[in-house]
Amino acid sequence: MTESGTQLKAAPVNGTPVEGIVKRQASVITWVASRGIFIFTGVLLVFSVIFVNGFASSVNIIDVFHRASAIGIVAIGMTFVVISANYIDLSVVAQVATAGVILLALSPTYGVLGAMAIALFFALLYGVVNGVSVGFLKANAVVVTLGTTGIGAGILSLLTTGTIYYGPENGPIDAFGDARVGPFPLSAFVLILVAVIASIVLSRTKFGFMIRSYGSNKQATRLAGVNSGGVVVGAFVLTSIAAMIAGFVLAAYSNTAVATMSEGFDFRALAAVIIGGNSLFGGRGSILRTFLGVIFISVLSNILVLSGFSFAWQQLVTGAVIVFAVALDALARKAEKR
Amino acid sequence: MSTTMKLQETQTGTWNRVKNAVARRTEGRAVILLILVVGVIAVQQPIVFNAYGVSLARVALVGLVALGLTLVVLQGELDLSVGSTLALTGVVVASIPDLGLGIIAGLVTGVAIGALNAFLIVLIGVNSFIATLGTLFALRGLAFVMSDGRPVRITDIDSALVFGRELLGPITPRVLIFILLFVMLQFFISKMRAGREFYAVGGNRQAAIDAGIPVKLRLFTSFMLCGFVAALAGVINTLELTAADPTAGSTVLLASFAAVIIGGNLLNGGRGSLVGTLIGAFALGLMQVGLTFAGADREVQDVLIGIVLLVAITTDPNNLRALSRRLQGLIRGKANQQA
Amino acid sequence: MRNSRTVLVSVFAVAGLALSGCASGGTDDAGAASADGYNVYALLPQGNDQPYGTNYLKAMNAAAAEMGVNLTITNAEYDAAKQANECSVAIASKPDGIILWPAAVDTIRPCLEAAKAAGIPVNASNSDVLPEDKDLVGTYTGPSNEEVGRGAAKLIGDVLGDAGGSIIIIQGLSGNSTAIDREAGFRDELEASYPNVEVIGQQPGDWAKDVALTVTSELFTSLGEENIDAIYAVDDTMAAGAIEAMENRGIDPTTIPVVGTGNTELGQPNVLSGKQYATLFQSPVWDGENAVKYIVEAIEGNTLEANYFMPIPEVTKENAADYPAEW
Amino acid sequence: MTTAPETHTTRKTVIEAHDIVKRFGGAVAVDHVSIAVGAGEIHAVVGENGAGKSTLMRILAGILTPDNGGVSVDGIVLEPGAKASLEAGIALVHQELSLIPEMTVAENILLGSTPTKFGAIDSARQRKIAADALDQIGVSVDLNERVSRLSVALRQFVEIARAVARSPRVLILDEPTATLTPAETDYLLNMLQRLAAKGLAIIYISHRIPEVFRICERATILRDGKVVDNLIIADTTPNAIIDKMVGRELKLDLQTRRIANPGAVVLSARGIRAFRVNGIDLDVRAGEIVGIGGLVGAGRSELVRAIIGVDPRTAGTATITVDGQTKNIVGYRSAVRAGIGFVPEERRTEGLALEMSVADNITLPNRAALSKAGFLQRGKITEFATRLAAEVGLRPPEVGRDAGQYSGGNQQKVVIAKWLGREPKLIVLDEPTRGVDVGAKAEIHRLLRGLADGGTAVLVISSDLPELLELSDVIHVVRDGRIMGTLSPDEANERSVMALAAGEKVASSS
Repeated sequence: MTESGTQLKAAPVNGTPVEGIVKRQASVITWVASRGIFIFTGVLLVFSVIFVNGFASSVNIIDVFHRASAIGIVAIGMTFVVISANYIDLSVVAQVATAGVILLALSPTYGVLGAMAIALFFALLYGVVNGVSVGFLKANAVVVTLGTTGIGAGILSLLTTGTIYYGPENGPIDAFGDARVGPFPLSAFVLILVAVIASIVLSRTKFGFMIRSYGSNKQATRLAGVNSGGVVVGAFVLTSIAAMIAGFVLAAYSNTAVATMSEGFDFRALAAVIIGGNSLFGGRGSILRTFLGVIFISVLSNILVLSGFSFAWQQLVTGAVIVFAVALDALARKAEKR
Repeated sequence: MSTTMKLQETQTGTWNRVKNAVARRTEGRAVILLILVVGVIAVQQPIVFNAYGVSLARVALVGLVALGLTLVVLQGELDLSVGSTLALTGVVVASIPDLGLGIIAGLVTGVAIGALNAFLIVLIGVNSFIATLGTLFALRGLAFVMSDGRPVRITDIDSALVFGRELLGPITPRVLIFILLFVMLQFFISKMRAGREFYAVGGNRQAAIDAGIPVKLRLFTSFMLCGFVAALAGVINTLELTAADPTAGSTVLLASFAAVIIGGNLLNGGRGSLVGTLIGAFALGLMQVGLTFAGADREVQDVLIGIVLLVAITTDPNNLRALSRRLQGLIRGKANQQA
Repeated sequence: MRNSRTVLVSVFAVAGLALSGCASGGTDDAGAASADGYNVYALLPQGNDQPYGTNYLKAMNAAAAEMGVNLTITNAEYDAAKQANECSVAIASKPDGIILWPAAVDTIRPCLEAAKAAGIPVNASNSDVLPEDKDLVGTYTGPSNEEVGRGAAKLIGDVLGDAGGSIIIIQGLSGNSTAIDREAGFRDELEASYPNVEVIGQQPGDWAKDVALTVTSELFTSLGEENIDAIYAVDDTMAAGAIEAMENRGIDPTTIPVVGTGNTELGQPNVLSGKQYATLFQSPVWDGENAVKYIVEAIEGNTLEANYFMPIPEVTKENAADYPAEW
Repeated sequence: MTTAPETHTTRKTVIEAHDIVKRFGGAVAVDHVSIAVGAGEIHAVVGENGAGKSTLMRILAGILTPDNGGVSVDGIVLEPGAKASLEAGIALVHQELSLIPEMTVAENILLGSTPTKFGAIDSARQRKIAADALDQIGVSVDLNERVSRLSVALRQFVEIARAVARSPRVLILDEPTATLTPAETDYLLNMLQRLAAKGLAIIYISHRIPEVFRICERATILRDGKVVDNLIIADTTPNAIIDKMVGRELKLDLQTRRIANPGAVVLSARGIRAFRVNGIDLDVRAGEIVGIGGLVGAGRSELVRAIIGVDPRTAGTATITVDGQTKNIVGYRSAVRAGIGFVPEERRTEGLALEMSVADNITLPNRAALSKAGFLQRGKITEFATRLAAEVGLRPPEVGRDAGQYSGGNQQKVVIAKWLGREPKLIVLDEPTRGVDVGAKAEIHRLLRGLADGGTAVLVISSDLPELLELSDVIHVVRDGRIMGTLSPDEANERSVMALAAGEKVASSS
């Protein structure tokens, strides 16, 4: 949380250059860093297709998408919180499970739509509680969402007592989970649909624009007459809704739901956002980057499994990739300053 | 006339001095929580106090890591990798046949990890939150790789068992180490120049640089100390359990983080204290022990800690003051509109 | 669906609870013991957060009520350090006996020694202690996880016959002791009795159906569908995942025998329909009941055998009807 | 007046700067300046904002390295770098506070040079040195108090103690009284005289002529980076100094003054009280440019921010009247909605999102107009932004570029363009041309006049006197959070404004 920057006074703007533009020389590293995720994803895909046998098969592509869809939807949602310069929403772990459990536990009584409506209610509750605490009470997002995780996950676990809920064979939910469109699972299309919508919201709508500018400079945004607190609430609500959808997808995929179904989703989703090259200082970033970040880690774990590496190695490699990605980004920012 | 000026802010009289002393502290909320917890326990589970040895042990586990974390937080940084560090060092200790050698290797590992984090953050310039997120994954993975995903038992169990025994009264070596470490760190942070300057680095980094304080060195120091302390916790755990579990420490990060927050340490750095962290750790630790005695579901503990955290962070005096001012402004405005 | 009603009711309680959450602070002295009857601590690594634990607890509480035992139950979430602390809490409150379900068997020695020093009888439940620690516990009740593994190996070895074949293992959560023990037993038995059965791949399914589903499918991809003759899933939930993975790939699950463990509500239908070749019936009810039964025996100082193993019947399509799923 | 027996002629010179030149980019900040100060002398350095005072002091303190010339103490030329200067006994009291909020007074006074014994802090010595320093400046404050709990004034004194604690030969103070009340100022001045009496050479930078006359022996007057004159206070008058600072005798460049025809009152503020604002009434009419003059720290920014609701008020009301309808300004957003535009002082931290494009920055306040059903209209935005960019004369007019890539002048144009898009009824500008090159400055002035002619009400804060005079149809001069005087164009000149701002009664009526 290096907010220390905010404590420094802005340097006095002595002797501003006379010419209109302050030239900024681009170095190789900045070039690579700015396009990093695109290059790396491309390279990884090519590599996998050539060297990992069975990777290109249609069945495997389905598996890759199964790996990508739920976590990807969460990551896309989390992008809004990250771009609003609030680091992370840890509570997605509790949110995904809540949505999944509600869907499978309550659809018999209330019908699928009824259950979804109830899930939506709780998604909004999460979003608003997190958003208000961070946006209006000016509390640190990490701590707030850490707290709501404890509360939410705890209560969920208390209520479900570890029951694994499962839908009827070939019920609507199961059907959705198994459904294919051409060679792809339906969840892949949900992921892409969410990505497209999120991308439109972030880059094309007034609201997305406010999130970006808030993340880029809170004070200037406020002084432009923006309800900055409201913007933060909005960012968290969007994240919560995405987490809810992810919960549905995950539950439908296996036609089961349990309180522990989304363990580790918080940091894994953030990892995708970061590997995508979105700035954790807010402002800069895009949904496409997050999407590619998700594809990257999904393909990575997929080929590690295909090549018989153990879970341990998968974690080790993921961590190494994150460190590499962020180090590159940081070096690039340095080079840019010079 | 100079003395009669309102420059004189320091009131005389013991009461005022006490008031000032209190007002200076940052541990308020931690103390309140501690009092609450102790109160409830006294009513519900007095046994906890007979078993204070147990409580101490519990506090020592989380508290140890929390102390290290505090040093980093004081400078406005964060270390998410403490849990993984704890696990990895445990595995290192257990996989080396010679216990003494293992312990040393473990501690060195911890310091090295701290140095790695600091390198990424200070020299490369990565945000500490992300950098340590990366090491969080990588180190945990490494622990699994080294242990092949299963607990590693210490070869020399009997000397390890000695470690768990009580020295005098409830004082086990762990508690002793915890107390010693606290005293040493407290001395470092409050009495040594380098330690005090942590506050400068966190409170106003530019001013610290201008005053010629070696900021980068201070940052390195804090991360390496944090890594060392986490490693120490890993060693102690392994010795007490006579085996290292690669999944160890999974619950430690968030718990110790909570202790730091409750302890009144400002995440932006510059404000807080080890004493606060200690009190915070005690409050949370006692709460958990009490609930365990009460046989409460572990979920209830999670919920309570969550609520405590949420309340603690949303009731930061500064935030509230700002908010109330905003509201007053609005109300007045409305009033005028009616007028 | 079982429980959906309770959950629905309680789900609406969530909001309320979240608000008035603090209230639950003072008032959760659930296990506070009354004077009469034995006071017993049950130190478990899971509880109402997992299906087996849920039913284990139900049976355990029922038995305790019947025998007038006051239980205090803890849940260490498979965190060895946490359990170690709960153990010292238990010893500090000087109960008549302790039921210990180790979070990680390698790590419980200190707890056992402390209990012995305090003169509190300890029984191991569900997961047995290491041989060298055996003398520190009164007895062990429950399934031998190695045994469970061996049973699964027998089932697979026999169904594959003399021809043998190549198989894959869908493991439990990495580092989880139950998972480790079952797999160990399974591999031992194969080595011992079925040399021509070869394990050609394994991946953790994290006890979760969706993870199992994905990794199974990926194992099929990397190893080749034709090369896999059987699957050992360390529990039925993951077995269900493996089966669905096959269905998704258009493989008839009846052609590749899948063996799971537990005879759970998720597993039994698959066994009945023949999609899952077999499972091993591990009864949380038996487990919970006998944990209480034998700690009482131990407290009363009756001589006990070293182990009281839970019968682990093999459940296949034929006899599945006789074993109603318990969890 | 110091009652020292010596005079500047007999004093032994302690610090001497010789032929100093410092350039920033193209602009020359300090132009062949030489200055010498003797032991026990309090030497004033006066000049308008931007005359080069602060730069010169940063050079003396070794923080900046001059492009030409050098600094010597006792005739020995100093190595470049702050360390050398510090060792030579030069201590600078910064304008902006550089204390650590959560450290104690004692610790702050010795920050960076904390005394240690066997590695541990020698708190006894620390407290002693700190106590001595505070003693020397005659301020008594609890050494264990956290600085964050001290008043602004006390922090200023701790800063001074920090400088004194290094037992300097030369003490440089840059606008030390900017944030002090008259009583505190009075106290500070006495203190400086005591220090000087002990043989310290003190360089005292201030706008406030009365202070200079009260304690200083000599004054070096800077204008546009050059030394205009070096006067002995005893032999001169306030007006003479002000004229020298201003340089132009009562000049009114009529060619730039426009004929204002003020309309109805747009903004009306009554009894505004807030931090550093002690009850101010203010009206701004349509088509009128109201200027607010005063010294740094007089409470000008605080005043306007309180009026339009950026910062909270403790008392008072403000209303905005747009075509007959009067609305209360409750919070800042209501002010913006009512048609107020605000160009803040801190351009880089409050005015612009530097890593967003010019178009984005312009869109921010105009998002509603530029979006349909919540969707931004790309084409419309580019067209809109380009139009405004042309209007304010952004060069080059590439609205796709990051705002951060533009120079200060262009950035400021963008900030103004943001608001022009809303066709504001009232536009408030805080230091509109600070750090802006001459060309852009002129253009911004032209813009504002154009706005006023178009019937917009304009409220300008500026420390740049010529600018204030050139733009304003009426000038309110603020000091200590109060309006000390209101000047109409024909009575306003640099001297009368400076006189009011500096609290020099004599000149106020002329």
